[in-house]
Amino acid sequence: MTSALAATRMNVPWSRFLGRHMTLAIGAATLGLFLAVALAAPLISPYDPIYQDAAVRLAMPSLAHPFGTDNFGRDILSRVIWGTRIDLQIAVIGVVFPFLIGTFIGTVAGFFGGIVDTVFMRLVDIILAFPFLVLMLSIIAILGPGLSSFYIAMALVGWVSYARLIRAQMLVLKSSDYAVAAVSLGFSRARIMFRHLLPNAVAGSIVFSMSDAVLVLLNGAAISYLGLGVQPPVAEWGVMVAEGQSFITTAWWITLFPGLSIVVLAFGFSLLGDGLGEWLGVNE
Amino acid sequence: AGVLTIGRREDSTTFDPIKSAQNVDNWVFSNVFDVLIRVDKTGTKLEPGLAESWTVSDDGLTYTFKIRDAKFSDGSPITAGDAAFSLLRIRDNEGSLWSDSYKIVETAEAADDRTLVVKLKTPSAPFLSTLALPNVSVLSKKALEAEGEEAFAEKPTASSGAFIVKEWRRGDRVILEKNPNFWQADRVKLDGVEWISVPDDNTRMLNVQTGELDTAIFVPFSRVEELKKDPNLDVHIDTSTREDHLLINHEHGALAKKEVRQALDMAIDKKAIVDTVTFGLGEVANSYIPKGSLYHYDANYQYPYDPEKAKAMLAEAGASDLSLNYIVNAGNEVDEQIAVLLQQQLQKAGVTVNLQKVDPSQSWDMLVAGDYDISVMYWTNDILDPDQKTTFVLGHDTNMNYMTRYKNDKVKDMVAAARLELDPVKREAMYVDIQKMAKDDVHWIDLYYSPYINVSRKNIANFDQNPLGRFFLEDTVKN
Amino acid sequence: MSGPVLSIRDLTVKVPIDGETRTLIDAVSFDLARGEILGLVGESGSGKSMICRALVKLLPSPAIAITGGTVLLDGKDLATLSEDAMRAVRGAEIGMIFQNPTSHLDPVMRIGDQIAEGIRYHQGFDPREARAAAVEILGQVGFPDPARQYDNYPHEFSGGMRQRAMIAVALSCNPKILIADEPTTALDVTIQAQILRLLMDLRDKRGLSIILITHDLGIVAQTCDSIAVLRNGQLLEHGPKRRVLAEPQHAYTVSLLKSHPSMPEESGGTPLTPAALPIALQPLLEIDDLVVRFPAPGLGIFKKGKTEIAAVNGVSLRIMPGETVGIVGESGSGKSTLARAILGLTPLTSGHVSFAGSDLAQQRRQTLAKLRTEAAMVFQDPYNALNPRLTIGDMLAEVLKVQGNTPAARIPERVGELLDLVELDRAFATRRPRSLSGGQCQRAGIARALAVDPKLIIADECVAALDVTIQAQIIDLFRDLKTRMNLTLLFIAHDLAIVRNLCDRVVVMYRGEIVEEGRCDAVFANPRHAYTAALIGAIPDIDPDKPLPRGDLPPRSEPKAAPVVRGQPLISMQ
Amino acid sequence: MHRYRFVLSRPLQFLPVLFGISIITFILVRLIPGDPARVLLGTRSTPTAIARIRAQYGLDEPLWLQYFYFLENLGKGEMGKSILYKIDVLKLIATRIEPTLTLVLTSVALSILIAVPMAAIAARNNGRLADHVVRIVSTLGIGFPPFWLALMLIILFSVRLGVFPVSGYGETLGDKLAHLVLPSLTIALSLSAVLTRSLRAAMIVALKSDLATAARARGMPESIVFWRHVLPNSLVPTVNLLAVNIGWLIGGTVVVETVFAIPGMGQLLVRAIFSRDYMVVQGVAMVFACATVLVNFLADIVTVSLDPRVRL
Ligand SMILES: Nc1ncnc2c1ncn2[C@@H]1O[C@H](COP(=O)(O)OP(=O)(O)OP(=O)(O)O)[C@@H](O)[C@H]1O
Ligand SMILES: Nc1ncnc2c1ncn2[C@@H]1O[C@H](COP(=O)(O)OP(=O)(O)OP(=O)(O)O)[C@@H](O)[C@H]1O
Ligand SMILES: [Mg+2]
Ligand SMILES: [Mg+2]
Ligand code: NI
Repeated sequence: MTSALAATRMNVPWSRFLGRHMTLAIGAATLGLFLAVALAAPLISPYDPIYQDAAVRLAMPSLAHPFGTDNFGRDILSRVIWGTRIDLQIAVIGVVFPFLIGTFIGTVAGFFGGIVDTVFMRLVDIILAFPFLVLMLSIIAILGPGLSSFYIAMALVGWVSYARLIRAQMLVLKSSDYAVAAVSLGFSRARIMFRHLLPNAVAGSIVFSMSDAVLVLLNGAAISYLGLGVQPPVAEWGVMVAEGQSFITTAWWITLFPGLSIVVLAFGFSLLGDGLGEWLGVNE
Repeated sequence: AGVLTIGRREDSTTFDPIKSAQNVDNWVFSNVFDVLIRVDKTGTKLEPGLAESWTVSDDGLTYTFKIRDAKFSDGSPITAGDAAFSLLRIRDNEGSLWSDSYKIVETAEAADDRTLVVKLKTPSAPFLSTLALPNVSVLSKKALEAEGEEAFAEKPTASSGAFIVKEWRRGDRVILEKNPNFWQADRVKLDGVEWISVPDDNTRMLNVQTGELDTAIFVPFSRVEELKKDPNLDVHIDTSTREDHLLINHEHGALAKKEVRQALDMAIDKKAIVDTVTFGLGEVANSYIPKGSLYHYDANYQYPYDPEKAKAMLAEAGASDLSLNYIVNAGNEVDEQIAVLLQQQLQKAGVTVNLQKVDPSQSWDMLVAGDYDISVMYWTNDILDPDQKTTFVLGHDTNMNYMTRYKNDKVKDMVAAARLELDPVKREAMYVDIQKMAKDDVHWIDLYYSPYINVSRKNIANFDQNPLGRFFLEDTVKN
Repeated sequence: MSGPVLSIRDLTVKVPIDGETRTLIDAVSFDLARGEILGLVGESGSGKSMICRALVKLLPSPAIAITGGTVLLDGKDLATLSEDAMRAVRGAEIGMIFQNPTSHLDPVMRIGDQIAEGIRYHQGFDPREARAAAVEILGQVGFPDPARQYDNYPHEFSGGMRQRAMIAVALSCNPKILIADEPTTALDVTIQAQILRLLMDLRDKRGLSIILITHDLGIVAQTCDSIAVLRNGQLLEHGPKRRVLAEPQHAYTVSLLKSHPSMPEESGGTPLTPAALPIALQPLLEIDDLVVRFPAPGLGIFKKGKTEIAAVNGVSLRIMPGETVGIVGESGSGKSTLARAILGLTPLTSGHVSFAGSDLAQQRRQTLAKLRTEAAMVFQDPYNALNPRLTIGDMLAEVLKVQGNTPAARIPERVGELLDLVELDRAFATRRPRSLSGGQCQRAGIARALAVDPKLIIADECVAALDVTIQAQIIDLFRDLKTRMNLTLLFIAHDLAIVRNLCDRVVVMYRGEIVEEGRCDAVFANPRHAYTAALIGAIPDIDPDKPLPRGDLPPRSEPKAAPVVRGQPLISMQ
Repeated sequence: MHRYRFVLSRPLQFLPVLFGISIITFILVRLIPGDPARVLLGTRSTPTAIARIRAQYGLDEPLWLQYFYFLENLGKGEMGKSILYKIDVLKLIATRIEPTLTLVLTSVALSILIAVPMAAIAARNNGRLADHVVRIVSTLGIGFPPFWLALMLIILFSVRLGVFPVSGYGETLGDKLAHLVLPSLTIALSLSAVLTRSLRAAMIVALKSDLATAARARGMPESIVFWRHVLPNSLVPTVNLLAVNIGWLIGGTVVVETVFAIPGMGQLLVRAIFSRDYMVVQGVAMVFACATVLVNFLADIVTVSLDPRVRL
C-alpha cells in the first residue's frame, strides 16, 4: 500500500472520496437501495406478495401491476420487493458464516502452524476436491429443502476459501516485524492473533466475500432450478425465475424482473468488492 | 416411413422388463416386447396379443392360452415355453420388482409349443389384466440365457414387439428399429423410433417447435395454449388414469374424525385447482377410480365447495383451530402449485397449513412413517382392472391403505370379495358401493383427473397414447 | 574531455494532484560529458529517480509530464521526441540500471534472453548471434560461466549477480550513456564495492558516460567525477567532485556532508573511554556456544535425512550492563537470528543464553518472563515493525497495559512521556504509522521499546532503511538515551561506520560464527581477520583520494518461493 | 529439472484425500432419509418387496461392513452395482463421462479465448472506454443465473436464428461441436467474466511493474513488453483460479446439462441422489474428486512451468 493512497483514507472530504472511488460508491449505493427496498417492503409493495387473485392471472405489465402477475395472479412487483429481503438474507447469511468459520480456522491454522495447520489443510484439500453438488444435494436431502440446509451446505464448503486466504496472510504476517515485536513485548497469543494480525489479514477476505456473495446468490438460484429452493409460497427471486420458466415464451415478465434483480444485486456486490479492493489496497 | 423422434423427461434405466417399475421404461418395453394380452386404445378392454385366444376353467383356477404363430426378431419362433418362462421369471427372479403381483400363479407350463397352461392358487378376476403389463412381456428364453441377464438388460437381441433395440446411448437416447419379424410387421409404418431424453420442459418444447424433434411428451399444462397456436404442431390431449388426491393421515388427532375430513373436502375448491394448475385441462375428480376407467362411478357424491360450512363443521367437531403439516414434493412444479393454492383455500376455513417441502424420495418415507397430516399424491393405473389400485388404497394392510391409515373393515372385506367375483355386472355393483363408501369416509380427498398431453409436428399422424400410457407407435405415421 | 553527450536545460516535470500542480523537477540543468561519471545525490523524494526517468520519458504515471526544458542528445531534443523515436534511444543510446534488480528483471524469463532481446530488437541479430553477443556481455560483467548461466533465471542468482545481470541488460545495446539509479543500495558493502568497480571499469573500457544516483556520499566521493546535489526537485549544486566536497556552496550540502557517518571527528560523539564503562561483576547477557539451526528450504521426500543450515553456529558472547555492542556482518551471516535467539523468539538448537542470571534453555519460563519485561527490540523496517491499524498512542498504551507496571489512569500520561523521550510531538499519539515518515516511525518503534522500561535494547539494523540525515538523528537519539537511561544496547548493522560511531565494542559475524570481537577503535584500526579487513576496506569513504575498495567475498544466493493461493471458484453451478 | 520433482511425490498425497472423500460420501449418502429400494419399487412397494431388494444389494448389512465391501470392491477396481440401472457403476460412468468432459473442455477453451483478449484490451486501455466496457460486461456476466441465460441463448440462436441445435449431444465430432456451442457459451460467459476480471487486474499491475518499465527502458516496443513480459507474469493467479473453477465445473455442470439435455455426469448424479442410488453417488463423487485433484495437479505443473521461482 502506498502511503499516498493510505493518506486518502482519512481527512478527505466525501465528495473527493466518492470521485476517487466511483466503483465503491456505485456498489454501495446499489446495495443501499436494495437494503432500503427490503426494509421498506411492507410500505412500498403494492400488494400482498402471496395473495392470489384468480381474476388477473398471467397479466401483462400494466399500471395496476407494473411488473405483471404470475400464474396465480400474484403481483410480480410485490414479490420482487419482498424477495429482496430473502435474497439479501441469502447473500449475507450465506457469506457471514463461512467467513467467520473460515477466518477463525485460517487464523488458528496459520498462526500455530504445525500439526493444527496440517490437519486443517488436509481437511481443506478434501473439501476442495469434494464435489459440491453431492454435498449440497445430500445436505438438502438430509435436512430437507429450504434456506437453512442451503446455508449449512454453503458454510460447510465456503469456509475453505476464507481459511486459505487468511492462512496465507497469517503465514506472512506472523513473521512480520510487528508480530515479532508483539511477542517480544510479552503479548498473549490470542491478543497477537486476533487483535494485531487478524485485522491486517482480513482485507482480502472481505473483498473476496463480495464475490462470494454473488456466488451464493447464484447457487441459491441454481438450487431453486433443481426444485430445492425455499418453501412456497415465499417470494424468492431464484424460485420466481425457476417457477416462471414454464412461461418464458408466453409470460416473459415472470422471469425477467426477478432475473434482473439477481443480476443487479450481483452487480452491486461485485462493484462493492472491487471498490473495497481498491480502497483497502488488496490488489496491490 | 421415417424415424420418429420423441422427447421425454428421462432416459430408460434398463431393458429387462421385470427390473423396472417406472413409466419411462414401461412405455418403451411395450414398443419392444409384446404381451400375451393387450389393452386396447381406449384402455377399457383387453384384446389378444401373442395369445390368440384363451379359456378359463369353471373354478377360475386354470387358464389355457393359445399362442400365436409368431417370431422373435432373431427369427426364432415364439413358443408357449417362452411365455411360461417369462411368467415364472417375473414371479421367481430375485431381481424382479413385480414378484408379489404374480405370487398368485401356482404353475405355468407349456403343454405344447402353442399351448400355455397357467394354474392359479386362488381365483382372481383381475388376473388377465395383469398379463397385459409390459413387465410380463414375452421374452426369448434362449436369447436371455445365451446373452446373460446383464447383457440382455443392456440390449436385448430378441424382441417380440414392433421394434428392436438398435442402440442405447445411456442418458441420451434409445434408438429403436423396425422389427421385420414382428407378427404385425405390416402394421408398422415407421422405420424406427428414437426416445430422446430432454429433461428441461422448455427445451423439450422448443425442440418440437424448431422441428428438431417430431414429438414431445409430458407437455406442461401451462404450455398447451401456446403450442396449440403453433400452426406446425398438433397437441394431443389423451385420457389418462391419473388421479391427484390429497392424502390424509387418519391417525393424526382431529383427522381421525370423519366430520373433520368431510369439512376439509368442503373447504377445498377443486375447480380453482383445475383452472389454475391445469389451466382448465383437468377435470374435478369425484372418485378414486378415474373417469373413463373400468367401473368408474360417474354419479358419485361430490362435496360442495363451502368454506363457511366447513368452518362450522370444524368448530362443531372441536377442531376450529386446526393446524396441519403438509408435505410437498420438492421439484414437482404441479405439487408446489397445488400446495400454494390449498394453503390459501384452507386458510379461509380457518385451517392453518404449514408447508414442508421435502425431496420426493424422502416424502415417500415420511408418508410411510406417518410423519405428516396431509400431502398431495397421484396414482396412474398400470392395469385396466381397478383391483390393483383398490387393494392398495382401501383393502390393504401392509401399506396402511396407501399411507392414510384408513380403517374400514367393511370396505376391506368388500375389496377382497370383488377380487374374487368373476361376474362383471356384480363386480361393477360392488365397486360402485366401494366408491360411495370411500367417498363418505373421505379416505382421502379426490382432487382432479388430468389427461396425458403430448405434442407432435403436423406431419406425424396417429400418435396415440392409451389411458394406461402405452404408445401405439405401430400405427404412427411420419409423412 | 570533449563536448557534452547529454545536455539538460531547464528540465521541468509537473504533476497535477488534487487540483493543484506540484513541481517534481524544477528547471534542472546540467551537462554530461563523454566518459564522465556524474553523482546525483539528495535525500529520499528529492527527485533523483524522476530526473532519470524524465530523460528516457518513462515517467511513473501518465499524469506526470515534462512541461518544459530540453534534453539534448546528439542534437536531438528527447523532451519533444515521439514515442517511436524514443524507443530507438532507450536501450540503444541510454541504458538504465535500476535500484532493485529483483523486481526489474523479468522473473520468468531466462537472464540471457532478457539481454538478447534488446540485441535482437535494436541490432537485428538473429537468435544465434544474439545469444553469442549476450554470452559475451555476461562474461564482461563478471559472470564466471556465461554460456551456462545464460539459461538461469534471475532468482537463481544472488543480489550482486542480479545487479550484474541488470547491468548486462543495460549494456546489451551498446549505449553511450548509462543511468544507474541507486545500483548498490540493496547490496552488502562488499558486493557494493564490486559493482562500483565494475561500473568504473566499463566506463574506462567503453568510454561510457554514467549518471550514478545514490544517497551515499562515500560512493560519490570515490567513483564520480562530478556531483550534483538535488533537493525538492531543485539542483542546488553541481560541480567537480573535489570542489563540492571540499568547499560546498549550499548549506544543505554542508549538512549532508556532516551527517555522513564516516567522519568520526565531525560526528559529535566520541567512542566511550574504558573509564566510562560502568563496572559490574555480572554480565547482563551471557551467550555460550549458541547454535541455531533451521531446516534447509526445499527439502523433498527424496532427499535422505534432514538438511539444516546453521544460522548461528557456536557463538559465545558476554555483554556487561551499560555496554553498547555492535554486531556487523554481511547479509545472512546470522545477526538477526542471534538477536532473536537472545530474546527467546527462535528456538535454540544448543548452547546457552542467560539473561540477568537466568538461563533461557533451562529455566525457559522465568527467563522469558524476565526478557519480556526487561528487554526490547527495535526493527529495521520502521513501517513493517508497527501494526498499521493501531495509532501510535494505542500501540504504546497497549504495551503499558500488558506489561502491567503502569496504573491504568497513568497510561495516557506515560504515553506522552514516552513520545517526549523519543522527541516526537505528543500529537503523534493519534496518528497511524502510514501517515508518519520513516524517521518518525522509527522513533515510535523506539518509544515502544522504551515502554517496557528495558535494561537491554536490541536494535536490528534500525537505521538501514533511513536517509543519512535521519540516520544521524536516530543515532544521536540512541546515544542520548543510552546515557540517560543506562541502557545496554546491542546494535546490529551492516554499516560499519555507524557502529564505529556509536559502539564501544564490535562483534564481526561471518556465516554464523564470530570471527572477530574487540573494542571498536582497535578492531577498525587493526583488523585481525581477513573478513573484517575486507568489510572495513569496502566502506566507501567520503575522502575522494582513497581508492575504491575491492570487495572480494563470495556472494551467496537465497531463492525464495512465491506462495500459491487457491481460493473459491467464482462461477455458480452451471 | 528438480523443480518438477513434486510430480513424482504429489500423487502420494492424493490417497488420503480420496480416502477421506470416500468415507464422507459413504456416510453422507447413507444419512439421507429415504430408501433406494422404495424408490425403485415406486408407489406400489410392499414391505416384503422392499426387504428383498435391500437384501439383494446388501443394504441390510451393518454400515461398517458395507463400507468394507465398498473398499474391497475398490481394491478390485470396481465400485459396485447401480440399483437403478442394474449395471456396474464404473461401466455406467464410462458411458456418461465423455459429454461432461467435452463440455468442460470446450467451455474452458472458449472462456480462455474470450478472457485473454478482453483482459488484454482492458488492461492496455486502463481507465479508458474499452476498459470500462470490459469491466461492466464482465461484472454483469458473473451475475446471470445460468439456466436463464441458457434459455435465452436457445431462444435467440436456435429458435430465432436457427444456427445452433436446441439441445442434445451429437454423434460425430462436428455434430458434437455444433451441439456444444450454446452450452459452452453459457458456461463460458460467466467463467470468462471471472477470468477476465482476474487477468485484467494482474495485467494492470504487471503493466505498471518495474519489470515492464525495465523492458521499456531497453527500448522494447509496447507489444513485446505486453506479450513477452506482462502476459507471462500475470498468468499464474488466473491459472489457479481457472483450476479451481474447472474443479468446480466438473461437478457442477448439472444445470447446463439439464437445460441442454447433455447426457453427462451431472444429470446422472442428480438422478442418482434423488433415487438414493448409493453406489452411483459414491462412484461419481470419487470420479469428480479424482478429476478435481488431477486438475489441481496439472495447474501446479503449469504454474511451475510458468514461474520458475515456484517450488512445490
Ligand atoms: N507516481 C507518482 N505520482 C506522483 N508523484 C510521484 C510519483 N512518483 C514519485 N512522485 C513524487 O516525485 C518526487 C520525486 O520522487 P523520486 O522517486 O524521484 O525521489 P528519489 O529522489 O528518487 O527518492 P529515493 O531516494 O527515495 O528513491 C517525490 O516527491 C515523490 O513523492
Ligand atoms: N525462519 C528461518 N527459517 C529458515 N532459515 C532461516 C530462518 N531465518 C533465517 N534463516 C537463515 O539463516 C541465515 C541467517 O539469517 P539472518 O536473518 O540471521 O541473517 P542476517 O545476518 O540478519 O542478514 P541480513 O543482514 O540480511 O538481515 C540465513 O541464511 C537465513 O536464510
Ligand atoms: Mg529513487
Ligand atoms: Mg537481519
Ligand atoms: Ni497502497
